[in-house]
Amino acid sequence: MKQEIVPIHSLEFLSKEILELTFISEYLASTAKPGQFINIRVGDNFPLLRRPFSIFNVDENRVSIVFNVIGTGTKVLARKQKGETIDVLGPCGNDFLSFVDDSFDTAVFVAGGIGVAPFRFLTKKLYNNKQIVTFLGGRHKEQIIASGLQNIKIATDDGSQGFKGTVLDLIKDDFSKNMYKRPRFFLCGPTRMMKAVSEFATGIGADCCASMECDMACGIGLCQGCNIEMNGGDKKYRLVCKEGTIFETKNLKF
Amino acid sequence: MKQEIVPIHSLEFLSKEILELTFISEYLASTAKPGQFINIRVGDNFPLLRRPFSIFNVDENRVSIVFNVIGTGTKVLARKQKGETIDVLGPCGNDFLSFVDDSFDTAVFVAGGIGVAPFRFLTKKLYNNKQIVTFLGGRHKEQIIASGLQNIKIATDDGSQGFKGTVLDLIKDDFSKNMYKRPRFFLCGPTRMMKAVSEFATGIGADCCASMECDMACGIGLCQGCNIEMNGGDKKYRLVCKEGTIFETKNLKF
Amino acid sequence: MIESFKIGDVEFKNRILVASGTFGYGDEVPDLVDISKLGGVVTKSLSMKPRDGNPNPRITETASGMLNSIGLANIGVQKYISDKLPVLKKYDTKIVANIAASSVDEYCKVLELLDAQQRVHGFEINVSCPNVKEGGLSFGTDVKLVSLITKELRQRTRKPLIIKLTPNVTHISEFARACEAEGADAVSLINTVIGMAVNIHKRTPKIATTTGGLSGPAIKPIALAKVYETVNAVKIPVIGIGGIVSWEDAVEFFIVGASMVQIGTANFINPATGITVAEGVKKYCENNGFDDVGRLVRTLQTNKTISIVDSWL
Amino acid sequence: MIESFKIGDVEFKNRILVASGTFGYGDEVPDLVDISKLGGVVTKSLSMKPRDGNPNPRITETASGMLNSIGLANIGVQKYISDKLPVLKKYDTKIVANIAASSVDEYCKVLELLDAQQRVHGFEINVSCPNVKEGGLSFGTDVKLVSLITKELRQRTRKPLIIKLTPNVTHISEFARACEAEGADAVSLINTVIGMAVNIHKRTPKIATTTGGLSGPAIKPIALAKVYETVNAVKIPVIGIGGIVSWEDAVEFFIVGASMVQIGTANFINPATGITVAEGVKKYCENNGFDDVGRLVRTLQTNKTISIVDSWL
Ligand SMILES: Cc1cc2nc3c(=O)[nH]c(=O)nc-3n(C[C@H](O)[C@H](O)[C@H](O)COP(=O)(O)OP(=O)(O)OC[C@H]3O[C@@H](n4cnc5c(N)ncnc54)[C@H](O)[C@@H]3O)c2cc1C
Ligand SMILES: Cc1cc2nc3c(=O)[nH]c(=O)nc-3n(C[C@H](O)[C@H](O)[C@H](O)COP(=O)(O)OP(=O)(O)OC[C@H]3O[C@@H](n4cnc5c(N)ncnc54)[C@H](O)[C@@H]3O)c2cc1C
Ligand SMILES: Cc1cc2nc3c(=O)[nH]c(=O)nc-3n(C[C@H](O)[C@H](O)[C@H](O)COP(=O)(O)O)c2cc1C
Ligand SMILES: Cc1cc2nc3c(=O)[nH]c(=O)nc-3n(C[C@H](O)[C@H](O)[C@H](O)COP(=O)(O)O)c2cc1C
Ligand code: FES
Ligand code: FES
Repeated sequence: MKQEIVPIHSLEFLSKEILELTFISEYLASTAKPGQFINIRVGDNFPLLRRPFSIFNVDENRVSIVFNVIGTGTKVLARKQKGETIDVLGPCGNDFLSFVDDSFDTAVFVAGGIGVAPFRFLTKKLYNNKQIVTFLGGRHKEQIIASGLQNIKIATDDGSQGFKGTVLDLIKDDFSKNMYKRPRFFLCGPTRMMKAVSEFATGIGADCCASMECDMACGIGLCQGCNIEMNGGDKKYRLVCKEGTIFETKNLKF
Repeated sequence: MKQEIVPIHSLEFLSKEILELTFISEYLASTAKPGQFINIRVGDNFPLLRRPFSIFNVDENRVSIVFNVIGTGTKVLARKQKGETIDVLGPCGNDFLSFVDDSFDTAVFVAGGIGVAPFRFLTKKLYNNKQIVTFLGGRHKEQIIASGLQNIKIATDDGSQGFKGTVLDLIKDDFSKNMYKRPRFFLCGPTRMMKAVSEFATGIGADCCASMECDMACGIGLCQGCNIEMNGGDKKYRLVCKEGTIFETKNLKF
Repeated sequence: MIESFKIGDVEFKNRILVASGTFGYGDEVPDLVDISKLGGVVTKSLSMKPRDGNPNPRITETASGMLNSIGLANIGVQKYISDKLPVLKKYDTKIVANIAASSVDEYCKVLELLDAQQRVHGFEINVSCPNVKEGGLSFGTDVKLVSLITKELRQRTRKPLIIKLTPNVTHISEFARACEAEGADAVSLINTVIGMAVNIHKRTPKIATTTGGLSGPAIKPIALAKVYETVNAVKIPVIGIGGIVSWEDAVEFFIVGASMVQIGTANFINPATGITVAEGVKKYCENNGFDDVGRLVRTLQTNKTISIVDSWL
Repeated sequence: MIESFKIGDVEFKNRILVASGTFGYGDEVPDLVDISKLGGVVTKSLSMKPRDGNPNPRITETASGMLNSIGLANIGVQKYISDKLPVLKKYDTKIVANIAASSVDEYCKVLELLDAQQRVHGFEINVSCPNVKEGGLSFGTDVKLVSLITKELRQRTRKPLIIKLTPNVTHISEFARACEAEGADAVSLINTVIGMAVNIHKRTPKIATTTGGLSGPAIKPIALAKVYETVNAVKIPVIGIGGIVSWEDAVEFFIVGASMVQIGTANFINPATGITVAEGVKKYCENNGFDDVGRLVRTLQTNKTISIVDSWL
């Protein structure tokens, strides 16, 4: 883990709502693993705290994140220019590949909205012998970022792209039609969506892990601010930033 | 006085240190007078308070200020881009022309550093029948902005442009060589410089007014934060933002 | 949509006031703000005699806040009555006269003079003033003195009497209870928080009086917590003040339990903040099915499973 | 350039510590920070038994600050001794164990266990904990209890004993005096300021415990004023805490009179803040002709012409 001031390589709209910010970091490009996040100081003074972002892509010495502008931090980020620098700290958290063992054949990726972020990188790095099926959900089509993914199935609330309905509806529909060999679910997105999909996965006897979101002050285990309640086990809480962000959903008290 | 969100027309370096920010405002262009200032909200959240800037130039519907990057507010300003907007409130304060009466023949402008700001606009608007002589002081040549001024005499601390020494030394030297008819002094710059020049002016029996600087919270008379001590008179203090910024220096308890 | 609110017999057209010391006497910014759209204007603190106030520098900016020590510079109550009140006649808003004094007697005298003025609709008492008798200790940190002041003033006016509390005490609710017991119509809080800043080049305080009062967004969390403590202790209305710059901030105060709010420091940045706050609060209520802003007051849902004993920071 | 400072018999290599609860137990970030460059590490508050801490959400950002209510989640003193202390052996810095408890007895027991450990160089006592006997009222707001705790603990250790004071009281200097009288070696201040924030969409508090502790740049002016009040009241060293993110901030505290400083919230943004602060302070002293950081302490020049009675805000 390192704190670095890195130059911005580009800032581009992937859709009307979603931006990709690419910066140059040999270090992160060579160490980051799918599912990990970096913690960005978006401004000098404002906002005060760093903002965590999943690693979206790694290409040579370039690393990128995707985000939509929702609040103070992303507003500042969206105004960055090529050539400016940003202060990044990472890679943080555990990663999908070290987290799961080999006991599955189909990787079922389920992303809600900007929760798509880790799956492109994960698709690239996943063991070659695995099948992938990717379910993307969003409110409308401007929230769907499909590049670099495999075997994509899309659901939007308003039907502007793909299936009209929730991503869970789409998954149910799809699983009623298709057979996937030894599926394992990988979730990232709003907690409520992950809870629902996790119940479905458990229902069909599939393993299910999720990258959990949570307000973070430090992202590196110093503040104890990012606790998540466990479902039994030795500890009542675990730290999302350090002991996660990826957990088996069965261990979580959603 | 109005509060407006105005588009930025340009942001340019006038020297290595000094920037000119030009924005478009019909209202300010038609109402602002030399010596007045505008109060700029440089960022949405940070810094909290507006920053006051003298009006540097007015050209058709364009108004500009000059500044050097010294702290939090000017750092944010320096990163603005053409096409962005800023929130300006003004015009504030009194102005040189309404302040002085006609009882002088030579206007002696004395500027220290960025204190040059009001003199370009004042030069443009000063009664035609007046002589102007302009003394500019700065630490070095990158602090000297001479455009639009008349009969310019320059002093720099390091001698990188003009006379080597303080602007007061230059004035003394110059006044020992030249005769100015009924001079009246107009000062803008660091308080210490203004105090010294004001003493010189009083010494030669000339009227002397100065645009005073002071930390301001509101710039419009609401906070009472910008008091300046008077030298006798009915009130102990006056408000720089509203009852100034221009005062006869003889009325001030420097 | 009902926006109005009554304290005693006085009906304020909405629940948004501008705070003392941050809006002059109400006549400073007629071209920037239509003050008839405000629930009311609280005046700069008025004392018996005019006060010059403190030396410069009186203000300095801090992280998301500012320090001030104006020293209650004001024109004095007599000049206020003769010069300012007549000008305010043309505005359709309520005038709350804020009073500062250095003795209980002075509070009473200033209030009596103002109580005779029809154009003064109510009073806010600034108890964060140094008590000359006690060598300058603030009235506002002594619950007995706050009681006494409330009692004395209550006997002298039937107009709304609001006591403005200082946050610089251990338990602000004690003070609110004392005010309620002595018949205050409402309490307002918070006044500024004692703070300080240093110029490291000169090694001097950044304001002449060394310490001053902190205000602005930095103190909003403190103000909300003090309002929360107070609304759980008294039945009289609580007026929330501290760091409000947007309608969202005001909504936070209403949810916690403030019946009205005041806008202070934000007026220095946008003098019309009070108006945009009033509009925003109204729209929020509309969007959330409240037909009276009053219904929003004290709608906070807390996590009941957490006991005080457990709530270690 | 002398950077070191002694409390009791313990010499800290410089005057910069990292604050309790903001740096874990010291072993969390070895690859990001060379903690041997810090004057010392104050541990997360340790209690007798392990504590799970409060439910989520525990933190939220505010204007230039943050609120937290971690609930003193910690591994308990025994596990600290068995698992953490051995790891810390390899670092050349001082370890100050911060202790939290819900009874005077628990404070004593935790201290006794730690006092026996050579690797623990001193103690900081967090008195901002709820006193179970008194229904959860904080020890830190009752000067008799703070006296009692100091007295009891003083009898049990010869190592530096630092009492960490809460700012949520009317006169913090009273508490500092009580600590001094009972033999504390130093006081540290401030702990967090009580604050609150509201989610206006859900109409719930933004942290689970409703109120929490405010920290960060927003509170720096408050902390400086409390330090100023305290250094004028006691002779023992005062350790300044609150909103320090840069060396300039630390210099402000030294000028006001703090003998050491602690970095809290800033560690979350830049875990190496303590090191850059130490370097910056050193350079400032060099540039300003101080050959010992100690010479900078309490160099504040105030405006002597302003009396307290005159200093109305
Ligand atoms: C491990 C981790 C990985 C993350 N990865 C990404 C990522 O790859 N891309 C990305 O864009 N974000 C990601 N986030 C979220 C991100 O860190 C920021 O929280 C988010 O971008 C908003 O920051 P902000 O400063 O713009 O908004 P803030 O000003 O901090 O928040 C704005 C307000 O909106 C609310 N809010 C926050 N999110 C939402 C929402 N979705 N809908 C409605 N209201 C909301 C908050 O309660 C807050 O009050 C991640 C978070 C974590 C913990
Ligand atoms: C009426 C009026 C007119 C003004 N006109 C102009 C103008 O035309 N152009 C212009 O650039 N500025 C002008 N100023 C000053 C301007 O408002 C800002 O204060 C200044 O630009 C610095 O703002 P900042 O936010 O960048 O610095 P801040 O972050 O507010 O201040 C930086 C720090 O530097 C210190 N500081 C401030 N000035 C100096 C200095 N000169 N040298 C060393 N330290 C300093 C301050 O004490 C402060 O602590 C004017 C001020 C007033 C009151
Ligand atoms: C410059 C300034 C002057 C003030 N003057 C007074 C005053 O005269 N009387 C008073 O009761 N409060 C005074 N206050 C306190 C405000 O009314 C208000 O209580 C405080 O600033 C907190 O609110 P805010 O954060 O919205 O500013 C003053 C505040 C400021 C910033
Ligand atoms: C997340 C967090 C956890 C904290 N935990 C403790 C603690 O366990 N014990 C303690 O004495 N202080 C604790 N504090 C208080 C800090 O040590 C410090 O006193 C306070 O945050 C003010 O300093 P700052 O503004 O630099 O953060 C904590 C602060 C934060 C922000
Ligand atoms: S965010 Fe600080 S411990 Fe996880
Ligand atoms: S700056 Fe507020 S009154 Fe002058």
